[in-house]
Amino acid sequence: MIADALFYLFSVAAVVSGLFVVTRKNPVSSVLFLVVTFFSLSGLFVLLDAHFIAAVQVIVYAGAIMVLFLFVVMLLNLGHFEGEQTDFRGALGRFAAATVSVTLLALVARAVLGLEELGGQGVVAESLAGAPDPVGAALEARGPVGAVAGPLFDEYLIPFELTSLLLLVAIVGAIVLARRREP
Amino acid sequence: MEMIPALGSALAGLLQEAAHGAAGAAGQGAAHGAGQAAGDHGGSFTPILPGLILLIPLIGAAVNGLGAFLWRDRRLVPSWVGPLAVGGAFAVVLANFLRMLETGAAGPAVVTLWSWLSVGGLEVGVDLLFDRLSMVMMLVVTGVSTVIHVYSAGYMRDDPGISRFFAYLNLFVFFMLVLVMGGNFPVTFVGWEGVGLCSYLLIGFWYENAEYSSAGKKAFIVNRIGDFGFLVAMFLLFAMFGTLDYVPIIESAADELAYGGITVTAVTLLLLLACTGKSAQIPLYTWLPDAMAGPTPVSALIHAATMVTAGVYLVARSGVLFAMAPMSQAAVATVGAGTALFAATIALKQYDIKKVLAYSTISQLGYMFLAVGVGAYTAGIFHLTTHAFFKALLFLGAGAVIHSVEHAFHEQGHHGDPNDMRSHGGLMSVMPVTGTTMWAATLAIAGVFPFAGFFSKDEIIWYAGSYGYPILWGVSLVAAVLTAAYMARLMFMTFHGENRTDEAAGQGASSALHEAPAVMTVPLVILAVLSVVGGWIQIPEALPLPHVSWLHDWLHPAVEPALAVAEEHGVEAAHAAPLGGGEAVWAGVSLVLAVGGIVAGAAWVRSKEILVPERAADDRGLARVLNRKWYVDELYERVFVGPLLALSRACWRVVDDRIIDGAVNGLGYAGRALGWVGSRLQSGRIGTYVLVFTLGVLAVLGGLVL
Amino acid sequence: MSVPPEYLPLSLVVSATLFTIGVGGVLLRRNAIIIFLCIELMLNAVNLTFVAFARQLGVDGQVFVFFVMAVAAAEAAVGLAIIISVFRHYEMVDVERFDLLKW
Amino acid sequence: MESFYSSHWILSVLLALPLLGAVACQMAPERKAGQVALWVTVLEFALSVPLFFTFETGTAAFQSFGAVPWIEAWGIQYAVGVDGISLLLVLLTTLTMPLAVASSFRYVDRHQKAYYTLLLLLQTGMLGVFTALDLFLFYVFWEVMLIPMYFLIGIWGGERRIYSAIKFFLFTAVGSLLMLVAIAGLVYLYYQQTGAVSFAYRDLVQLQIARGTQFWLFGAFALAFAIKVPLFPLHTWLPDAHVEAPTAGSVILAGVLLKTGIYGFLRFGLPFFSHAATHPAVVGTFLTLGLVGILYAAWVAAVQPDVKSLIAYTSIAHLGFVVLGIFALNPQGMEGGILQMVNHGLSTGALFLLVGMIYERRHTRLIEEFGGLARVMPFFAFSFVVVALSSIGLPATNGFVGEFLILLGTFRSHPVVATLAATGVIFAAYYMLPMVQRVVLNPLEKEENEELEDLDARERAIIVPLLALILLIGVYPNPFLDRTSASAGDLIRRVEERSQAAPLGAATGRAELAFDGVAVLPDDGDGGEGPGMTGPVSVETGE
Repeated sequence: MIADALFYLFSVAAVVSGLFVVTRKNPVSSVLFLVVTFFSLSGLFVLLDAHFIAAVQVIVYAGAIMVLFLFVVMLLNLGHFEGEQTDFRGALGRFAAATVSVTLLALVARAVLGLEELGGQGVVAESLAGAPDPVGAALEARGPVGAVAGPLFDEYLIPFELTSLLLLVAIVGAIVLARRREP
Repeated sequence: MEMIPALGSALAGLLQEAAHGAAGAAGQGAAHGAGQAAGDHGGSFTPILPGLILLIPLIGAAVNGLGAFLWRDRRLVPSWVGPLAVGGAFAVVLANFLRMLETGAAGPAVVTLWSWLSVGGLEVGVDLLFDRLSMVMMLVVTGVSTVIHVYSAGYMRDDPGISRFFAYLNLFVFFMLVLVMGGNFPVTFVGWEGVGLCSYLLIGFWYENAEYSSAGKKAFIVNRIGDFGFLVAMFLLFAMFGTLDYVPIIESAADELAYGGITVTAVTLLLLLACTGKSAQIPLYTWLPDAMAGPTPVSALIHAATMVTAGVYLVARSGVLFAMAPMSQAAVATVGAGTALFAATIALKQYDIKKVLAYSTISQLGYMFLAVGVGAYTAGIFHLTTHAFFKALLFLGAGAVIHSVEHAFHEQGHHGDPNDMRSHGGLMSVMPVTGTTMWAATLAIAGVFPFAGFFSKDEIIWYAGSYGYPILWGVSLVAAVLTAAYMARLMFMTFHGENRTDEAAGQGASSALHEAPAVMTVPLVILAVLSVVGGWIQIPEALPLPHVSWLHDWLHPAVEPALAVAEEHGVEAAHAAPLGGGEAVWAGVSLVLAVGGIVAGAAWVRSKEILVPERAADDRGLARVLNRKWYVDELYERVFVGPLLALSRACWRVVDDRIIDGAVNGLGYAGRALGWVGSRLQSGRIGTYVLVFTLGVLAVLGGLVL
Repeated sequence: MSVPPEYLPLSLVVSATLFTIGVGGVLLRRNAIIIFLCIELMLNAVNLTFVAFARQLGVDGQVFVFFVMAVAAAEAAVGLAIIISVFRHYEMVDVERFDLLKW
Repeated sequence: MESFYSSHWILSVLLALPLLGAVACQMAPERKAGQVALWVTVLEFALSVPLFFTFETGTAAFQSFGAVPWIEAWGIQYAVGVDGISLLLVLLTTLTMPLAVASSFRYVDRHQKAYYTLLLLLQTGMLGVFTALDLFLFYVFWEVMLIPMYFLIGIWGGERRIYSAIKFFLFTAVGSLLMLVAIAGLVYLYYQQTGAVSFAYRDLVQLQIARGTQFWLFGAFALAFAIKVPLFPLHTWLPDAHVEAPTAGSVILAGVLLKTGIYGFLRFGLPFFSHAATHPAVVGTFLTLGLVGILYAAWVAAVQPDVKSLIAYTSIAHLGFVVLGIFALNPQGMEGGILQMVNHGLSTGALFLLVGMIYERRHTRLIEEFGGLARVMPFFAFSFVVVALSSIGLPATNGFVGEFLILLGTFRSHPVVATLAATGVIFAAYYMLPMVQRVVLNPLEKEENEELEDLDARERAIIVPLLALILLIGVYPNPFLDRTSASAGDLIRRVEERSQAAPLGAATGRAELAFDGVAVLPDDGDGGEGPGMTGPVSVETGE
């Protein structure tokens, strides 16, 4: 019962802070609101039996990436030029963005809501017919971390190694690009 | 003179063989002529050296033509070769005429020089036709030409282009002979357009003057409108008869065609269109007055005596066809009478002496068309012959006047128009020979008793009346009076009264006036004699004079088929003029009218004082309309030439540039436009790319979900 | 402490909303940083969907979240490096003003 | 010597010689290239003249015929031959070339070698088009003819040469691509009916094509040839091409290239698709387009400021007459049309040469720049007037003979069209005489024209033969007409026969219509003769 309430709370928080991320004039407040979104998301992960993911979310995302963003925003003092012209695109741009977003939302909703009300033709409906609660079983067997770590290191070993390579490339790239060139 | 025929006969012999060789396959050749004894009486006629008649003028033209390039302006050769070439031709024609006279042969003798076109069913040879009609025409053409060539030697003496002039004149005589001697329609057509070409070259002889060149151009184009009619008539004839030769057509016309049928009427109307073009009748006469821009001998030869009579000859030649189409005959007669009256009215108020004579020619040609229109072919040819004499004389006389007035103006350095009669006056004392000879011609053209005009014009008026055309008969009488009037006006303005040359060009000018040299006056005298004697070859028996109908009997065989058709279909002379009275009575009436006309004309001229062009007040009212030629030129300009030019420009600018090229270039621009649209997408702004990217996603998602 | 499987559609709706907000942000904003944030937001929405489905379809979903996070991290690093170098050169990061890519 | 002219070797030599000449030009030094080209073209003309005299006028069969297999797999052979229709055109080409080359000596001052090589290539292309009796070979020469002319206009042309060259190229290329498709269609039909693949003319001409497909195939061929003629709506490339082309280019373009369109109709259009070609609607359309072409071009020509574009429009009018003659489908119209093609080549070629000569002196083509040239250039004035008059069909010149026959022929089948076309004679005077007056007559006001010197020996040597031919054909055209009569008559007879016989249904299957079973052509009896072929019919045994 308490879980349902928490779920709704986190969901609303995530959506509202998401909106504020986009609408805030000052980039710093946008970053902070994004952090709030990440926290509410990790809450949702917990409710969805993804405890390790929730933890990693908080540590990696909120902790590392958002700090990096904040660091960059603060360092380059990007917020001050708001006065020049509105950050939002022209009327045509806004209109286009709005229609696109609404259509996207409608399509996804159509797919998702296809579950019950419309007789379940939705994409999601069939997949539900699968195993009752695979995550629950894995949790008992290996605990929150083990449940995820297991498949990570046997089925997904190659992608795992590739990801590490990706990270290496990103680091080298970031250094090369951001290096201050002597004039 | 002898040297040329000897040389000629050798060449002719050669030509004969060439003709045989070339036409061997077709089996034509002189034999064709011999076998063809169509005429009812008199045996077949074997022409003497037929090719030579054409060859000599052609050689003359070639020699003079070369002269124009080689010895350019020296006068000796052209002034001898020119007249001699035509004289030679006249000699050969005379020889043939004498042979035809003594053998009494009448039958059309066709000589084929070589096969011109033989394609499928069409067989057209270069045929020369010798019969009574073409003989008369040849005599008139070569005779008058010889006289005029001699005159031109004097007239063009100090003109640098004399070689070129005689080249064109000889070429003209060549083409006129081709026209007259042609044995089938295409060969006649070659002559027809050939004379058109020479008239174009000769009108625009002094090409340095823009108006003269334009006058030449106008003559050629208007003639071409007539030639269009001739062409289509030929196609119709070929469609009807399967051949274009005169002899078979004339023979089979009566039975093969329906009397008054559509096709024969169409052919004859088209031929009429051709004749109005060439003989300057309404509506295609506007080129003749402008053609006065050419040297005066040209006006005399081409625009008075020979070329303009081609139309009358063609109608006479295809008389059978016209006889089969009464509607067309009526049209010819009406056009003739109408033109006679219309042109006479304009001539009354013209100040340029040559313009008066030009309109007089148009008027007299109207008479000839009236004659052949009513079916009196012999009368038409008779008037044609006499008219050739006195009109040529009038033009040559006018030329002499202009020559001396120009000389006077030149002395004073005055740049007035020597043709303008208002600066002439009292020239009889200075130029007696020219004066008297022109008086002879004036009396002849007016139709005063002993002179040629009296007989020929009177006969036309009589036939018009007796063949049942009362209105045209009346019109011709009125026109006769007007003719006498304007001719008298011309004579009294030019030769009588006090001289105005000093007034026009300054003191001492009149002293420079002089009588024309012998080489010009001799031809005048010859023509004057002919103007008097010419009429006596055809004296109606109604008159209290010895009855002579030589020309009528001479032409009868050639005209007989047409008359036969006319009789067959109930057309006969009523032997009484519309208002009653015999031929003699009306001859008297027309004589009185002629003399009255002259007196009236003289009185009219003397009545008011004639002012020199510079001070002359502008005419008003009817006089102005007549002087401006009833504004017909302006009408044609606004109705035909203007719109045609506008249409041409529209076709070029709009249809070609805008529509067709527009479409073609449009394709090119369409390609570029598509390219531009594509480039708008590559705007370089990330926002656009993301937007398009998202649209792509939506499309895929939509495809999946919907 | 977990939610019954019936909540799957709700979590999917939430994730869709977040994703749409992300897309809207990318299209609307001119500031490169904000665009980056929105991209991060979109990635997280996807993570949420993975996790939500992992409940029925197996833990693999959650494994994928890791990969997504790795990619997000790498992308953030390189992106920010680009933004810094761009900022240093143009003194501004307004996406609209860069059109060197124009054909 | 006799056998040389009756075998296909004469034609092969005529085709090969210009190519050798082109090579020789490349090797010769820049200044001498012109001389080499002149000698080659004069030799070519000398070689071709006996062809005229050894030609048997009686038969419509292809003479100097020869077929050598070229690409066995597709039944393509090097087949060349000449008959009444193409003989005069071949001679016109070999006559025009030396004159064109000679007229460019003073005109072309840069890249002479390339210029003369292109001219010689062009000659091979043109001769090939007129003599090829294999559709593939015909198409190859058709394209070979196009490229040199494109470069001639593009490089040595006037100010807007690039635009005109491209326009010329695109117009013709579009047409010929369609034609290629049609040729492929034909060969496929042939394969469908007989099982064998062959591009040979004598095989494809006997092909039985269903009426429906005939219209499509004829349409494709007709478009390609109509553009070349040029027929009324597709003509706008001609004035631009002429105005911008160098003198030699214009002479050849007007003299010969335009005739390839008409030749195409005669050789391929009418015999292959007789039913479609004689269908009243099709004949009506072509006659109307021809008639409109005559009147429209005459009107537009009258207001052209540029002499060359005026003459270009007159060519459209002349060829409008030829189209009328061709589609009248009777001996007068056909022979008149073929002769008029030669006449147009001579008259308009001479006009362009003369205009080229005054262009070399005054470097302008605007009519009002001239005036009163008769005083300073009498010989030029004389020849200009004679040629201009022959162009508007003055009797006793060649123009009249052609026009008279065409109009007579057209009158027999379509009187109204012929009468309207006859008014073209009036409009001819309407556009030509004012131009002649403004160029040659009228007072000489401009002082630049004062010291123009008359035509020199070379220029007179170019013009005098053309003047002679103009007058000769005008006065004694029989030798030329006799040579075309047999082939023209045969073409008309065959077209009439086949237009009734064309099968109604779709392209009939291969089974019942075996190749030798086609008994439609009466003279096909002995199997060996073929439609007027002398040489062996079977494909394998070449010469």
